[in-house]
Amino acid sequence: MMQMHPSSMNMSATDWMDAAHSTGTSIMAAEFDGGVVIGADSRTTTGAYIANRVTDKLTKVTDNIYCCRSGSAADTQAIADIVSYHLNFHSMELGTQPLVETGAAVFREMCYNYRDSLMAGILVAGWDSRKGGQVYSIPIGGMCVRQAVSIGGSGSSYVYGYVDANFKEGMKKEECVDFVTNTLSLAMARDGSSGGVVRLGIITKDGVERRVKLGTELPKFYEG
Amino acid sequence: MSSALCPEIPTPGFSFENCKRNATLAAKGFPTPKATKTGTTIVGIIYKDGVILGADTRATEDTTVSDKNCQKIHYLAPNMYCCGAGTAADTEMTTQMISSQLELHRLYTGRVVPVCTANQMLKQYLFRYQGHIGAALVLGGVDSSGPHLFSIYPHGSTDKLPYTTMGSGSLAAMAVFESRWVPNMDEEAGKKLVRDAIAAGIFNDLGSGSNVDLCVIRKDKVDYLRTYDEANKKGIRQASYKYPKGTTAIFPNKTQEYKIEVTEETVTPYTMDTSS
Amino acid sequence: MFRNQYDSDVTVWSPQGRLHQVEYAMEAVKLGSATVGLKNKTHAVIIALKRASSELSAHQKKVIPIDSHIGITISGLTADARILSRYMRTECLNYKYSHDSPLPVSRLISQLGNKMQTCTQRYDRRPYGVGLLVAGYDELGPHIYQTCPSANFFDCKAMSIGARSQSARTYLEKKLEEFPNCGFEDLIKHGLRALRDTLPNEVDLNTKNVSIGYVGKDVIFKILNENEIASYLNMIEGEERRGTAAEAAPAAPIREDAGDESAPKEAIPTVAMDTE
Amino acid sequence: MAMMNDSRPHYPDYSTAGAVQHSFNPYADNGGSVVAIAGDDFAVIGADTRLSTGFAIYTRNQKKLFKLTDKTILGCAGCWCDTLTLTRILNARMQMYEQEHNKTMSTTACSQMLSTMLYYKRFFPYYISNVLVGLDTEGKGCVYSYDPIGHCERSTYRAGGSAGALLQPLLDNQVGFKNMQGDAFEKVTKERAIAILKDVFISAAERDIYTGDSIVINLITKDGITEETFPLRKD
Amino acid sequence: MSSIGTGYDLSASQFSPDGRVFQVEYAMKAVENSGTAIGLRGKDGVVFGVEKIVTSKLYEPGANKRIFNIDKHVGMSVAGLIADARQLVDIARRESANYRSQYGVSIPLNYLNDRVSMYMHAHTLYSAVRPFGCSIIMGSFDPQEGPNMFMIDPSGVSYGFHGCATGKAKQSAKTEIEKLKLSTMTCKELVKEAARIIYLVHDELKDKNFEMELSWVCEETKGKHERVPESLYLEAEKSAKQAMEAESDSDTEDM
Amino acid sequence: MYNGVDQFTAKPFWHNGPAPGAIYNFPGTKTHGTNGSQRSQTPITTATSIVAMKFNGGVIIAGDILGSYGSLARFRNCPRVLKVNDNIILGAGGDYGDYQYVKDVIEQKIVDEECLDDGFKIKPKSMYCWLTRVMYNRRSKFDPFWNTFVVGGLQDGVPFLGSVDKLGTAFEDNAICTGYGAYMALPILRSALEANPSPTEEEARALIHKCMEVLFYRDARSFPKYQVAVINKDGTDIQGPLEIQQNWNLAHMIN
Repeated sequence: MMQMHPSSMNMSATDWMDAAHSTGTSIMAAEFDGGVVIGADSRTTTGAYIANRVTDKLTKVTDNIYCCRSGSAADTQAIADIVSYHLNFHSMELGTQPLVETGAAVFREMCYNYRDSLMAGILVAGWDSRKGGQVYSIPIGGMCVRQAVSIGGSGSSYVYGYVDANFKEGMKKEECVDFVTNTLSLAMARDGSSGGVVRLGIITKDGVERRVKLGTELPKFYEG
Repeated sequence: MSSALCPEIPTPGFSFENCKRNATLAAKGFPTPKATKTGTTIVGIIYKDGVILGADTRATEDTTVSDKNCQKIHYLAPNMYCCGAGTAADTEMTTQMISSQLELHRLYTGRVVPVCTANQMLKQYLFRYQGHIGAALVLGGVDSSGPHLFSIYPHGSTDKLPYTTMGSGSLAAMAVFESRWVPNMDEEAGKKLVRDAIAAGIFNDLGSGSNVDLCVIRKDKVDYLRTYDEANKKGIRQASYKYPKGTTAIFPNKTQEYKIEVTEETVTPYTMDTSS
Repeated sequence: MFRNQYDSDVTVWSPQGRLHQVEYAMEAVKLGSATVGLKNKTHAVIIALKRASSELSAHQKKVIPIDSHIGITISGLTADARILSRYMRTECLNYKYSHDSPLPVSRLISQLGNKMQTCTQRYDRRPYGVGLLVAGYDELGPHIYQTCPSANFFDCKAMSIGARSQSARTYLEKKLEEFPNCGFEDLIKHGLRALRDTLPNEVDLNTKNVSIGYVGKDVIFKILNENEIASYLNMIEGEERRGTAAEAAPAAPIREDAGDESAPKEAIPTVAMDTE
Repeated sequence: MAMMNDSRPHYPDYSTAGAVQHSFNPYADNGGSVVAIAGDDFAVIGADTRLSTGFAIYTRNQKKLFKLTDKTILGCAGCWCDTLTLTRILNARMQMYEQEHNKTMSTTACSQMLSTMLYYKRFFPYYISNVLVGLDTEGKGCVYSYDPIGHCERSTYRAGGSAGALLQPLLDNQVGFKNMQGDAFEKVTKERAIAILKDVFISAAERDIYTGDSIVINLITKDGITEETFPLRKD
Repeated sequence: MSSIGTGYDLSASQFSPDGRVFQVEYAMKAVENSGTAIGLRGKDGVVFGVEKIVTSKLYEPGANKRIFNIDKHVGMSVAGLIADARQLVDIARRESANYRSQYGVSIPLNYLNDRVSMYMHAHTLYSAVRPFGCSIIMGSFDPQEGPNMFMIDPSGVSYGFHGCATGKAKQSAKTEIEKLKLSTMTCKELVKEAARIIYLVHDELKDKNFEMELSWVCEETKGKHERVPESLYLEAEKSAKQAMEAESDSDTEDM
Repeated sequence: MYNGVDQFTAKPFWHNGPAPGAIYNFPGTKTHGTNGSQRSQTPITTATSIVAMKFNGGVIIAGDILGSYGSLARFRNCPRVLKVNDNIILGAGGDYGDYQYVKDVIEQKIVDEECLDDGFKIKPKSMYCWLTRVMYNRRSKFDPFWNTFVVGGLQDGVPFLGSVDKLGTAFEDNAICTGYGAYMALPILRSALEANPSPTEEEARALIHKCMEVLFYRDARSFPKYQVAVINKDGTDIQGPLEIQQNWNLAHMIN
């Protein structure tokens, strides 16, 4: 946007002027008994400036597949658009909902083939009748692996321990929602690039239920 | 088939033929020419009946003001306008091109183009050039599904928001929105808020300046309020700068008289025969 | 004129617990011409008697400006005074440079005291043979400080040091109550009278042998010029000297004023011991 | 393996940015313009009051003229921290001179001292464009302008600072009467000088983003210094 | 002092044949020429009292104080050459500032006492310098550690004290102090006692004018060393004067 | 043997100057082989904006209590508004370690002054000037204190507000904000002061609170708890941590 003078660059507070628009992020997806819960914070930053404090990083791909985006906003939006187009086209060809596995494969294909020019870490989650709730993680580099629970984005490094300690397979829905909310709250509290509200999606055989937990409604943890 | 007399008709899209040469020159310390930037404050809000866009009118070249009253709110379609910040040429060309594509789209589909279509076209276009097209845009418009406001970044990411700001003065303007924006504002309050946001950019950001332009887009009517507010008046000149006659030195001159003879001739028009 | 074996060095205590070298340095002060300092509620004035070493020489400089709010007069070794005044000037400049405000007078004096003290405790130094009267003005009002070669200093209501200054001190003590509430003009007059009392009968104050410096509220330190001095001298001209004529005893030899109090004259002066 | 390590791109999103490396630049450009015009018996100097950095305004109300004596004024634009330091040292040096010589420094002496002080920092210069104005010992107005490392030049008019290049030609024309002939060569009066000064600042504020808010104008005559302020645009 | 004047008493770096360093003893004499200073350590703090003799009417009241703050929590009263004493004050302040910058907490008094005594002692070792002509009393109060007080002589020797006196009338002051039950008394009481002792030991025949200085560092001041409040000062002064009168009355009666 | 020093040949002709083919290590260029003290070349644990303004009869300074380690919100109890003395309050942004160091120096400066007990208390302008000198000196050594300080206080009863950055750039104004505050809070304060040049303390507090809220929404290194220092004729007061009231209803409007 701007032209900077070298002299004025020693103010670190001007980093928003030329930093890339990215979603330094905390994202998460977890399988439970009957579906998956996905969640993300809502902060988009350029440098330390919060360009959007209520972003929706949970992007719908098909009716039963969602993705959680982290990395460059432009790259992940473009990928999601392309994959979404691709899968919807595919489902029309098939005449049925595409499998979550298929969705993940298409994402992986994109991310792997263009891994040198894309900066995207994506969690693909959804429900299909064959395998139920599923979570696939596609980090930078373009690998793809199914996980029962997966976290991503810059905030995730702070909560791996919490996830390992608290995740149980086969949780009930609300239990899983609380688990995701807690994890994200912890990540957001520690990561400057994550914050705002927690956006949640619960995908089951009945479709998707979206929820928002406002900044003021988030669980409080120790803040010393 | 080109020759010096008849240059090749350029192929569509950008010409990249001098990229390598320019990179070499830059590496040798020959600076690339500076483009005119609109170090800018542009904003948009959604109000009760539609969208209000706002922009300042300063364009800068480095630290010099190159245009004191430029237009930063660009026409896209009858129901859509777009504010541009960044490299002036990029914002102008991008919006012009998208504008014509939107018009084609309208003619093709025969209905008012939805705002999200423009958003999608813009983001795909910008994404293709990976940020090299330095256009940061605030897109606003009203379609059958109501008012919509998008902010579009040079790399091609977009946000859909009820109020947004862009450009070097975006933080100052956002501070105004964050402290005063509420849902469902009426038009007067909305205009005042947008004006104040732009004014915050004008007065607190040196890249922004001069006047406030507004554009109010409603379902059926658009008001493009050029120079809605003259935030700064130019100072009044204190002295006279008339030069007395003879100040400018000239070479010795000689006057040559020509005698002109005037002859008058009347021409009578005759009618063309169109019968055949 | 060795008085005893304990006076050869500044590092030697006498069995009585005295430092003879320091006491001798105190004597040097009394060789200098007299100077008077006094203050009212708003101003501090210093007045000095200047000597000329010969008919051909100019009168010595007795009043030295230190900073806009401080000036000093000296009695004793002028060269030593120069070192001290340069130190004081530097301290004031440094403080002003780093704190953007004048150095409080008391702080300057105690720094000076500590500097002077080191010279009274080391084999390779000698005490500064000069006494200063410091006139200063700061937030706490006007100040008159006296400093001694012993590195001791006193915050005074009024003071006089130098040759035959006892007479001036007698005058000052007598009039002490009047000073705080008298006007600036009267203050100078009192000072001149006190100074005049130190003179032998045949000598009188004139514009050549008097220096007046003052500082006060909103007044930077200023040394009066001869015309201004003349007008003050005129005001006290013709008055009787030394309060009553009876006291005007014939001027004694130079040592007359050495004995400060009525103490009997001994081989050792009594003033110098300043352990209080 | 080593190759892989070397060519691995940096993923800011996944790295916990412990500390970002900032290069330290001891200078800042805080903008500002100074214009000075001298006449036979006066000197006038004006400086805008905007103190800025990058695209942000620190304050709209920063006086950049420094009175050195009753006959000499220094105007500074550029790196403000250097300006603050230089003028403080200058003031101390003036006081030392006054105490050592028992007189106030003349404008010419000031100009020479400033030059020396600037050159003293030849290899870590004060990044300031200085314009010194005053009355010389004959009471004639004079203007001294400096480059950051102490080159000094006496003239009768000068524009310095961020809009210096913009304004100097205007002064050449209006005060220096360059490339003109005929009756235009009237000596510039005090009133005309102040009017021109205001007008050039009005123009500068239009085109230079670092110049604006207001100007402080000091006029030096044998009777002393008068000060006036004049508003400029604030964007 | 049989060796006085035999030439063995001219340097601090010199012993006399009978094993004494006379220069140090002479420096102590300087202390004895000075106004009396006392320090009283009660159960909740330390009180300082100083008799400051005023030699001229021309001096401002309150000038040349002889009680100093060394740090927030340390006070010092001095007897002897005031110029020498100020140098020590400077040293002590530097010590406590250094301590804080290095260790982040206020300097413990015993440590400060060690450092200052060492400094004073160093001046008794060389012929190039002379011993300090002053004695100093330092006191502090710490909520955990309680009150603490030390006195250092020109020789650099220091002891902790419950009550101590130095200067002109140190003997009679000591006698008075010894009558007090210091460890059970509060600082409020001690302030009055200090005032009484200062007035008592003051010799009006020799020194006409004097000022009394009183300061304390105690629980009441929250461990801060400061001059006693005006009201308390006046009260103490009044009762001291009354005590003096009562005593002189009883003296006459006795006669 | 050959330690690079040859004592049998003459010193180079260009003695004390640059050796032929070599150049001086001018300030500003990377010096080789020195202790490599690059410590202050980057801030490590950082604090974000300070927001401050004058009001009718005083000054208010606010800053949140987060110490960020890069983007990690690492320390959530880092107070950085400070009472210097009864005349002065101070706020600091930037490197927290540097701030603590400078704070210690300032506090010792105040203790030194209290010890003098001479009736003078450093005033805000002097403090501000002193800080400017300190910061400039460090920047000239290429070892800056990576901070921006905001000094507030009453200068003889008149409100004073000034700021110094890591270069020693110093200025005064009616409203000063550092870091992101300069871009987001300052526009709010400037327009408020334009409408009402002399707000009351209550109005100022409300404005500052609003600014902290906006900054919390938009600065990724901010924190919803902050401290406020206020100085007025009654003295100085440090409050907090205060909680920011947040409004996230906007989140429901995105679809």
